[in-house]
Amino acid sequence: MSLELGDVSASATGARGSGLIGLAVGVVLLIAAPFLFYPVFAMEVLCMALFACAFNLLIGGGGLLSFGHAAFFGAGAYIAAETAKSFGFPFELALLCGIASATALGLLFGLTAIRRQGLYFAMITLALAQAIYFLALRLPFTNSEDGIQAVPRGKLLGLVDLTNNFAMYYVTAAIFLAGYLLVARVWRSPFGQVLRAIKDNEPRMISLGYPVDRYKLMNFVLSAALAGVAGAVKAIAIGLATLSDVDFTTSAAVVLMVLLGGMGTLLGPVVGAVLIVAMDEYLAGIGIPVPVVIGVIFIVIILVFRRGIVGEAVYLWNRWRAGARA
Amino acid sequence: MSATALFGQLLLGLINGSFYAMLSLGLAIIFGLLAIVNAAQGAFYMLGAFIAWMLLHYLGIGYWWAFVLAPLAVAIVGMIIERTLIARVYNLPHLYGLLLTLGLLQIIQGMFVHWYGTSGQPYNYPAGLTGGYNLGFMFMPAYRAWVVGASLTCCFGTWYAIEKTRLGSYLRAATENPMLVRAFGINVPRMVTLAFGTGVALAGLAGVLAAPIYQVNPLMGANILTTVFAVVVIGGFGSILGAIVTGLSLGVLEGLSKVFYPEASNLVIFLIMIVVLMVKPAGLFGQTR
Amino acid sequence: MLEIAGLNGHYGESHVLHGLDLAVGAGEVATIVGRNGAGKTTTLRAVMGILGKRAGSIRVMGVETIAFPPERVARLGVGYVPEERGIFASLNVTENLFLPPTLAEGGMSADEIYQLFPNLKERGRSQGSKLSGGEQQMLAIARVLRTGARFLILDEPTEGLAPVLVQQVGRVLEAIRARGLTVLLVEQNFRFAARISDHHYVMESGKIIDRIARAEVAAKMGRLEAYLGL
Amino acid sequence: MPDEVLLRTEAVTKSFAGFVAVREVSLEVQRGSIHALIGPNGAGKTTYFNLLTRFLPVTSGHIFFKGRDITGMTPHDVSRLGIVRSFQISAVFPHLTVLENVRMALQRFRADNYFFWRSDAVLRAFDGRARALLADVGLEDHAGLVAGELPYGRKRALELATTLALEPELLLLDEPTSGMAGEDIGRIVALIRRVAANRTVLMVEHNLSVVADLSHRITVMQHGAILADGSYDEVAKDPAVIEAYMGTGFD
Repeated sequence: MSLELGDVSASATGARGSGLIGLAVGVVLLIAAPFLFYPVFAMEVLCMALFACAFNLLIGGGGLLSFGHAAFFGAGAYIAAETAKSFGFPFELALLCGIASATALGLLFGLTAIRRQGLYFAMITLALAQAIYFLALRLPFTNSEDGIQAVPRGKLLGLVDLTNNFAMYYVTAAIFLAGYLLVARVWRSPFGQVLRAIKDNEPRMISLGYPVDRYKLMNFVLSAALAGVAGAVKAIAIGLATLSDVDFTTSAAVVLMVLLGGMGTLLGPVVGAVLIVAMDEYLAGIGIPVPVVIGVIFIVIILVFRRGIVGEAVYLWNRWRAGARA
Repeated sequence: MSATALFGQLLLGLINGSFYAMLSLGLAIIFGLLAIVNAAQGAFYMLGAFIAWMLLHYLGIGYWWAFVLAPLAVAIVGMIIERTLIARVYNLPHLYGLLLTLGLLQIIQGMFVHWYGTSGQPYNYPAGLTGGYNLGFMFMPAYRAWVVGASLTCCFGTWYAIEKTRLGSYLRAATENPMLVRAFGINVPRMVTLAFGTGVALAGLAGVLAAPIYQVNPLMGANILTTVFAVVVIGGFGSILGAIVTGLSLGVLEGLSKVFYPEASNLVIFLIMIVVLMVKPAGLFGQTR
Repeated sequence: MLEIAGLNGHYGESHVLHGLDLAVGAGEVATIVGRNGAGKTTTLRAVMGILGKRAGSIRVMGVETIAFPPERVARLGVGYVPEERGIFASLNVTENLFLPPTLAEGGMSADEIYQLFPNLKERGRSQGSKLSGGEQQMLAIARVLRTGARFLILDEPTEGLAPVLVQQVGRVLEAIRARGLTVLLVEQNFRFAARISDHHYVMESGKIIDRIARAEVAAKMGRLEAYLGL
Repeated sequence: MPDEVLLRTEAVTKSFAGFVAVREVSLEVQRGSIHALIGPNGAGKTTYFNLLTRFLPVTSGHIFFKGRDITGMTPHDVSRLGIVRSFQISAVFPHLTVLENVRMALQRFRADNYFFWRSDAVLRAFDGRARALLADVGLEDHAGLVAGELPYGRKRALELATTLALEPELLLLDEPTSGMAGEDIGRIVALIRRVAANRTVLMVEHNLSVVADLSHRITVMQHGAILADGSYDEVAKDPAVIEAYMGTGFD
């Protein structure tokens, strides 16, 4: 039985015309952001937002809750940082190495966990991610508590100097946008249709002759790869890969971002990531314990606000429109 | 390698294993009745240790009183949380229960980190258990002997209570078919609250036992939780005895690996989990469904 | 003992009970008969309070129970033998037998139970999952006789039983009736029900469509066969 | 019609922890027939269905489809061979539209279902066929509705349309009229008769008038085993069957 967490249909079948206008507004915002905020902060937000989109792809598309997504984010970060710093790989190649390792790890996790569902799936992914955490603590190249610092940004295609914060920002923004549009496309692909149907009624999909485990595995690997992209870009843009990238706290944070923004909505994870990263920054400044606030938000969302911000907005909008029509 | 080191690690493995057993036993009881995986189980373990420390530090109440009072306090906190928060998600998909308890974990842990930082608070061995015995092949610290004895007694006592007593038969019946048990006139919702209290009290008790060995650290719960989840996946939620046996033997295996290949000791349980999932996806004692 | 008026009930998505009316007097044995899917089991579940969506009026011993949780219905003195018997597989026979708490004075003592069901004593330590269908049924009935319930609800006690065992269930029901308990029975086995029931309620599509008293059964056999037979 | 056996089971048995749910059931279903499986509650009919579609593994015995042993196949392979079942409870995709529900079955024949980068616009190729199937079951006016909002009877019709989209050679219907009343039943009976015209149907059904109306052959099960087998008239006269339905008295 698949779990009905969130509901992707609201956005996936939403009007495509208004989507285009929204996209245009989004692109303008992306272009303007580094002039409004500190570019490094904006990059961090975008990387977390992309990570949240990756997680959302998994839960919104297949209904599988992973508690160990930081493993993929962290794998992307560590491998990209290591190849860029120690091997001197150029930006593109380091990025690819990071993504490839996250994808391979996703395949390993997926093959292990996909046969169990629901609560077990969550526990297994959490336990596997903890194993990766221990590896990051122990492997020689990860430098234990210090992590990999001062990762060089290099040049994009040997031309654009990424040490310039604005250049790095716009590369990050372009990658984020591509990832975001990829999720949108996946949900509106034949593959996405199959995933939605599996989430809706898995036994029926089996009886229709679909090998559902293969679809779920593919979606899981896809999500892991995208999380790897986010981690790899983050490591190079911020210049740092540390234990906190593979930590359980990061896995929990991404769950919260998606929950807060609205599971299964396209824009939700982005909204959630912006709010959580900003809150993190703000609260740390005034000495309020962040985990406590995060925990409280978790509980409030689950008890009274399960659609999340964007999910709620879509719901209200649809109801208002239905009311206007009647 | 010396035999002393081997037996020392085996003993520590047995102690850790009995903590795993107590925590996963609590998880199994809670899961049976509530169909919820309690991610806050680690936080209740930490809470048990901290209440013991606070009793001593602020009120001067010693170990032996704490041994009784701390689990009780943990149970009360747990039951209040079950009634006020967890009871609201019974009609939602089970994952919401996991997410809710994850939020609880963050709150409880976050508060203690905020107040006490991440370095541990020392908690002395209780008077009377400070020395040790020379067994010839190894030195047996008295407190560790007590911990092994107390936690094994507690595990098997719980097993006995569930499998052999009338109250235990209520619990097993309600795990199988709660509606029918209610139709016999038994107040199952109240049982659910008590079961949650018992389940977290087991974690709290393990926390008290652990306090003098590992110090009292706000992060101790999160660290043990992932291992306990792996133990639960390996054993499966099928049987009470299975949870105890799996917990103990994995603790011992982990201890052994510390002797033979210390670099991998943190990983060994996770590797076993992967192998078990490949061979027997439902877990060693789980029912295939 | 039981008065149901205008009862509506849903099972999952489908609306199963459509304004059902039914009354059982104290000391009576009443049977609901009808084809598969008519809503018989759902009616019993509604009375016990284990059917989620229900509306209308159910009065048990004069108390309105439509909004009661199952444990409060049971404590009025109602004993329930569910379909498929509901023997707990992880409990042994003795544990199953002594699981339901005593509801009132006047239940059978353990000795009386073992006299009526000698098998249960022999098999006391066997797990519930290891019992045969007949043994499970005996245990399910014995279990509620112990509690002192004055009103028993039995869902297809003869389902899947060999003829010898059907006879045994029949004798047990006669003993129950002799003790003056009220019984509401659901049965597919009409000839069985005809032997012990004071009234037959014929159910179809979630409603009671006919009520036939014991004295009328012979005369109305043709009608009954049309309701129930092939 | 040639007497060809489409489905044959040989002494199929299923036991759960000591309880035998299906006992040595040997059955033949002729190509082109409507074959009904009836019997009291707990007779093992639904379990038997689950064995045929491999939702449950058999304990012993063999299942042959078109002469081929399918006992060890996976559920989705069995489905691909042409044995498709409907469910007792309504098995629709509640959050998909009615049209998308049917398309889900048609889409199965595409090779590019894993191509996550393609637009779902390619699926519009199936819309025509899907609408035709919906028209067959009287749902053509509801194509754009979300399936979860359909009333119960129409959900069953949608489920049937989805099942038919797979062009099954053997259609397994599990209580197609359960939970329905009055005119809904009449509608579904007419529908089954229409779609069964060039197919083989094996159905579990409780409503005996539906069975009498539709079936060419009837198998009666009780206690997990076959009690009788034959035409409606033969079966209805069988004393063992009458006893199974009316029961035995006691003295």
